[in-house]
Amino acid sequence: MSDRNGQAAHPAALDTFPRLLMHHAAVRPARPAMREKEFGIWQTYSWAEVARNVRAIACGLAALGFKRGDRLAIIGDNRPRLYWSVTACQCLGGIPVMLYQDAVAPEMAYVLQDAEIRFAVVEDQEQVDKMLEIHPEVPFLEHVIYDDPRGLRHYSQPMLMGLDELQEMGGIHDRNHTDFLDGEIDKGAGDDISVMLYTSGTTGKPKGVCQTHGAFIAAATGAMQVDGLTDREDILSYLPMAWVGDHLFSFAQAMVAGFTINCPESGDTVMTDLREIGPTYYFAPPRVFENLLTQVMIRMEDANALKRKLFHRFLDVARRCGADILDGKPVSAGDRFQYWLGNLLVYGPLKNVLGMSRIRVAYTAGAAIGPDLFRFYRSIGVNLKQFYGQTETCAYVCLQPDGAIKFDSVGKPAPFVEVKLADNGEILVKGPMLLKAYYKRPDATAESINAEGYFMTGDAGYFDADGHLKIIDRAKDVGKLKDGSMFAPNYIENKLKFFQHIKEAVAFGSGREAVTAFINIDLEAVGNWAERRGLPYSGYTDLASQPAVYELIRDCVEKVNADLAADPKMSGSQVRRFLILHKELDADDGELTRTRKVRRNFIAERYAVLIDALFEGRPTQHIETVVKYEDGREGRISADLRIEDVKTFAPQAAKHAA
Amino acid sequence: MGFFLETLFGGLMAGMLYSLIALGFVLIYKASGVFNFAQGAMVLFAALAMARFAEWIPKWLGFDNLILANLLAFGVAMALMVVLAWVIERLCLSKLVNQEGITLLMATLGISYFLDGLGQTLFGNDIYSINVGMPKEPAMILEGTFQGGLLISKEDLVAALIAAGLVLALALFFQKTTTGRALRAVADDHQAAQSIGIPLNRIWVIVWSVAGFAALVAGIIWGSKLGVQFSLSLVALKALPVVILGGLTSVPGAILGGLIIGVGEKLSEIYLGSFFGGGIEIWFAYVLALGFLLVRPQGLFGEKIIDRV
Amino acid sequence: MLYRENGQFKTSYAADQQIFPIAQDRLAIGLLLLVAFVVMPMAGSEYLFRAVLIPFLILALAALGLNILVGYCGQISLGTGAFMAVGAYAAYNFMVRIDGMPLIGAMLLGGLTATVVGVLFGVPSLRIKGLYLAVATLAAQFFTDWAFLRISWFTNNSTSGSVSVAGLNVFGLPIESPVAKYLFCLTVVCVFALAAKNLTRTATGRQWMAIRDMDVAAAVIGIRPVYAKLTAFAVSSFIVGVAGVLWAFVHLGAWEPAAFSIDRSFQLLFMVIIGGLGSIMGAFFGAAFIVVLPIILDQVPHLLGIPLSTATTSHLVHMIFGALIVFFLIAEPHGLAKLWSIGKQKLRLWPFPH
Amino acid sequence: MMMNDMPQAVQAQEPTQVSGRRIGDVVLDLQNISLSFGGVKALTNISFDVREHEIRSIIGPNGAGKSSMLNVINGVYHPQEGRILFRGEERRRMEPHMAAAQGIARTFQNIALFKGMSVLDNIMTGRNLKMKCGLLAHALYWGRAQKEEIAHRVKVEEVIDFLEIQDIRKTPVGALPYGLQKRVELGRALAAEPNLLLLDEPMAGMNVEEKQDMCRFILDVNDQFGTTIVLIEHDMGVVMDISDRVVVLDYGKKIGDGVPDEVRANEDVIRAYLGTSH
Repeated sequence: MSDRNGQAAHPAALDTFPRLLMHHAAVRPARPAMREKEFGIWQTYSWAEVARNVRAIACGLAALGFKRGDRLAIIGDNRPRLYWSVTACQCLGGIPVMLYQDAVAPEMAYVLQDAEIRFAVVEDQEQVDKMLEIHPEVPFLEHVIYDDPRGLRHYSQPMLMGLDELQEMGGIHDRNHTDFLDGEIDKGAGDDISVMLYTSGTTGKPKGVCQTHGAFIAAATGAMQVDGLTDREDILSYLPMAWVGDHLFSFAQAMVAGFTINCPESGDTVMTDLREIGPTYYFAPPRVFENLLTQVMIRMEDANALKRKLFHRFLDVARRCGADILDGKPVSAGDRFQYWLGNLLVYGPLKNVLGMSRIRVAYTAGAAIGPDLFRFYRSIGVNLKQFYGQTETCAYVCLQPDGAIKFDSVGKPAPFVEVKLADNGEILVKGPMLLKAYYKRPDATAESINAEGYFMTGDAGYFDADGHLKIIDRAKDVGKLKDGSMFAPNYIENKLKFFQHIKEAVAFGSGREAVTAFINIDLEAVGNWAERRGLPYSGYTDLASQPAVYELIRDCVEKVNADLAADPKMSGSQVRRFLILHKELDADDGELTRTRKVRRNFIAERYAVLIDALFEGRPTQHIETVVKYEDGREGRISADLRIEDVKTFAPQAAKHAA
Repeated sequence: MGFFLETLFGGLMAGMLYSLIALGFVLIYKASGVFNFAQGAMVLFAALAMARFAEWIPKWLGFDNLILANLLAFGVAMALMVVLAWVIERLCLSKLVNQEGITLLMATLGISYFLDGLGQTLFGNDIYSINVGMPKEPAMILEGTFQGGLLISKEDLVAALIAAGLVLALALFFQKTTTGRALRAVADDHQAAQSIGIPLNRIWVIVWSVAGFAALVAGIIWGSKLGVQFSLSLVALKALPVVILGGLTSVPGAILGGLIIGVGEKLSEIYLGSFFGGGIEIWFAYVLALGFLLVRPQGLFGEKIIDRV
Repeated sequence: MLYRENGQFKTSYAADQQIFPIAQDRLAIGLLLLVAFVVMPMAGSEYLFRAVLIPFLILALAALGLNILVGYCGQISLGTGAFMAVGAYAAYNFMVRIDGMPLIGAMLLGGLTATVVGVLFGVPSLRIKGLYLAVATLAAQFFTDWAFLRISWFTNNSTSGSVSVAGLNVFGLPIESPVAKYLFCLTVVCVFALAAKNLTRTATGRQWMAIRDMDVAAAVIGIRPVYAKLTAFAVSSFIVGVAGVLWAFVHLGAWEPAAFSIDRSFQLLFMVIIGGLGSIMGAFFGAAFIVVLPIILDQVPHLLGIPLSTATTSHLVHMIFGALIVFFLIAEPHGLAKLWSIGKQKLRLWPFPH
Repeated sequence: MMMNDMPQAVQAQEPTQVSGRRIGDVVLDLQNISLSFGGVKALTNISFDVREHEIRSIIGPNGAGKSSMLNVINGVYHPQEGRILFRGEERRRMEPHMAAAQGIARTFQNIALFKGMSVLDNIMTGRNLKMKCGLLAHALYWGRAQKEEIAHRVKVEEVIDFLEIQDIRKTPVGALPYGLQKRVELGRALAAEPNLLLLDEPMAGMNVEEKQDMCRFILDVNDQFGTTIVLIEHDMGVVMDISDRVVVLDYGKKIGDGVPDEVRANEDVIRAYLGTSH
């Protein structure tokens, strides 16, 4: 074994994942490559064991007739053997295709057809059942290999096979053809496609993004350099394997850096497992951080008064100086002492309970993260950072460097990545991590990569004075006001929505003199606020029309304006006037998409009178709207909406005013 | 023969007193499932109260009449026992409903300790006497039947008669009165009794008061004989084997058990004691009860225990 | 609050099943042992050893033994003093009747004798339960009280059962000075506490607890009630017997049967209840509480200038113990140990309340 | 009992509902069992048998003597009359722990878990009969004893995994909701690796989802480990679905016995059930 590994360990040859694996197996054979909480303890697999298992799976697949270039579907939770199957498939020059495990059978059928899957490795009975259900539509599916045999004893379909059996078969194959697998690994090249990740795409059917070994290795290497990752990191793998984020963090980076990935016991135990492992490197989408913070606040509600006081007292200290201390900025000795005390009494224990004590670097990406949320984690000493990227760029374009965190930017271009802005503000990127192609979609490939080899992200953004990239909106939504200043509705709306009292916002202004906005208040938050003040209200419409609520919202909008004024590119698009809608925007009425995104054009048509009133400067406007109730009946809501002006700030003076 | 009969009588008379204390155990156990280890402490507490109030009341009120003093002291002591019953029910029993027997037993151990401490703090810890006019001189009976007759302590005889009367009264109270029937209903099934409107808490206070009454009488008898002192609370330990022998839930068992133990103890001391070096009285009753337990775990008259699954 | 458990994951069952799975706990215990074995011998006063630490250690050991029976196996005993007496007098006999019998040997033989007697009195537990068993153990108490007073062979013909030992040594080291006595007791207690913990966390302990919690279900899954109960009696009496030897030999030096009276039995039962039924640590808490409280009640009024007579203090102690027993049985049947573990749990979850 | 005399060929025709499972010979034969408590007859002259690998249900209205029947089988109660043959041998005066040693495990109608212990420890008690170390070894917890503890922990973890209760393994059982406690109790019985499993109303008081889970576990146990199961259950749908044969008791007497369809058509059974409020 070591001889074979010795071959693969040649430094120059570390350009594919199988070679990286063999390299680790030779260099750090006893270090843990993977842990999985199973049967009550963290079962540990060393790099040598992983290599051995991957060999067996690869040889087993080969024995079943898996050929170079074949696609292997992999479906299931984050289980070690599914990760091994990824590498095993790569060893044979195949292309692993991960599917979202909670997708229903018909959704899976599309991907299996598109990728012409012959082989699938799935987790358990649930997935096997789905495969059997869609088999008639996917006639070329020949083998379904399952990890967990539970409940599958009486399945007699010849296409089914257990991973145990496959590994056994592979072991025999490996013994009989000792050079076979090394030969296959040798045939691999950095430019080969290492994985296919399907993007949902806002329109049309999902597309398979083909990424090469080189692309993911480059992305992983760059991230490692930025954060100084070593082989001692621990990461918890709990996000879907089919997501580019998991593939980068739990697969590519672990393979490149040689650190340990940890698989939780089950979906129910993620929080406990997180506490036990205490990862040093952590990645989660913003909603995870948001849910955690909500839970923290809810659980603290039940604490006794003294504890609550202590908690909030020290959170104030953290808010004041925590982030600066983390960034290594100068902080007064008094504050440092208070922070130290807070760390002892609040932040330290809190991080311990959340499983974040050992985190050196945590990342979030995938959606905009509110500055308060972001600041909270940083202030208690969790080095949370944002990055920016897409499936097509291996989730890797910009990273926030340590010590230079700006809450509203996604950081600087990562190593090896070249970022430039098109005339319309669209972000264009180039680098080794770009996709090779969309699978079987040369048209789409051509559309997304321009003549100079830049990938067109579809996002609009700009660099600030320090060279940090700010994402403002989808490029197609960005417009201009009459005076030519930039108008990015999403950017403004997101800023508004970060206030807890504002649930939805729709900004208008393209081609107009100024920006105006519709606001939906958050019934729960504002309702609470009203109750605390003893304001009676009878429902959403009533609450939304209260002068005090207008005051509250105007305050929020003014803060957003102040913020915008501080930004030279955005100072022109401050919100001049707003109104609070008399009803909540609703997907049933076609105002939102099912994923709760604003359908801008539909709203503009439906509420044309209101928009006119906003721009014409009328103080009130009557509106009558047809709404659909949950039981399908229709009804009408009418109201006289007040329209209010908002203070705007002069571009440069804004800093003083705010 | 005469000596044997003397011993037998002595045993029977002591046994009657054991029965009285055992009855306290049985009453409480039947009504609340509590094996009241504090019965001995209650005897001590009651006797202390009686002795001290009989001493204090004449001083406070400035009269000098033994009978009146004793009557008043008895009344005050009894009132104290009722208050005690109420407090115990309130602070302890009502919070331990449906607990296991062992837990309740340990709780009464705690109560016992508390009462010992409280009694001695309130009333002092010397030896006090109770003088209720018990005859002190011995009497000779059946002089015609036996040569020399039988020498019997009059005090014991009176005490035994009082005890017997009381035991009988309590047994009747339990069997015949409405309250007694309610008590028995409670003993059979707490929840069922509660559901037909028997107020559990009040029943418990009554039972503990009655047990307090029994303790007071026992305390007076024993106290007038031996003086009121701490060792009085150990008397209850002697009554324990009685209950075991007779069966925890049986009034006749308590009476018969008391007599058996009383007689057995005396006879064994006289006829077996010398083989063992004397003083076997202290453990003989226990060994007797224990031996009995192994043969018939539920005691003489106790109900058979069936394990339901 | 002090716990930082992230990263303390277990990769083997051996690590998962250790007594203190949390690193901070291991550290705390290590420090405690360091203080007990190193700092105390250097810093403690003679009074502290004689009046506080040595009685505390020995009573804790006895309470530990009793807790195995009562707390773990659910069998009540009111005769703990008796088994201590058996241990003490048996060891005494082994010492005086066998030349050159070493202290440790006598101690273990004393414990074994107590085991035999304990099992003998435990036999009724197979037929009878709860209250009835309490009476059986009381019988043991009264019987031994009598036996050591009246049967002169047990006391080597000394009058009124009072005997004494002198010139104790272990492997040639004299156990004479308070520090030496303290260290000897400490070592014995540590060894037994560890052994008891081991017993309670393995199959033996699970059998005991199963019998305690639901004896029919225990029998149905194949636990022999006879074996489980008698082993509990045996282990409990052995430890109690050894504690008796220590109490007599090391603490008292010269003693009579009254040292192991029924009051001692009750005192130990109180320790177990207050300290915590079914907890090794509870025995230590209970012993500490019951040893220290009278001392405090003795000292504090003096310091405050309120003179209390010895008798009053002792009555006060009685009342407080009695009230506390009832309080704990009502409010927290698992005693101080449970309060401790609740506190620990709170610290682990800090700042959250649950 | 009559089945004993039947030729092999007839036995092979026994209905097997789950493919791949072979119902074998009679393992437990109860003949003319009568049981009474102080004059009250709980069971009167009951005979039936249980075959290897089958799921045998006992049904009947409340107070029909179903639980008493289980208690007779595993030695908690001793019938006054009748013979019990287990694997062909007659048992006399069997204590529960001896029944356990012969491979009979059970759960109880009212949960009989060890309240003061964690889920893990509760299930570990199920391994008791297979643990050989003595007191001294346990006290030392060194070498053999530790190895044994760990070896059995491995087995118990398999049970925990099988029953999908990983997230509660260190929770004290008293703190668990009812449905989970039932599951833990099944786990304790399974840990003993029984060849005859007696389940006393395993689904009582459960919601539909919990019932489905429990059903699945019972079938899986029977299927994967070949465990013979005697089941008392009130939910007729479940009984008729998963049983191979059903015996019906009423007032301590047997009124029906056979495969579910036979029992369903039995006049006496219908009468018994219509007569009571089911």
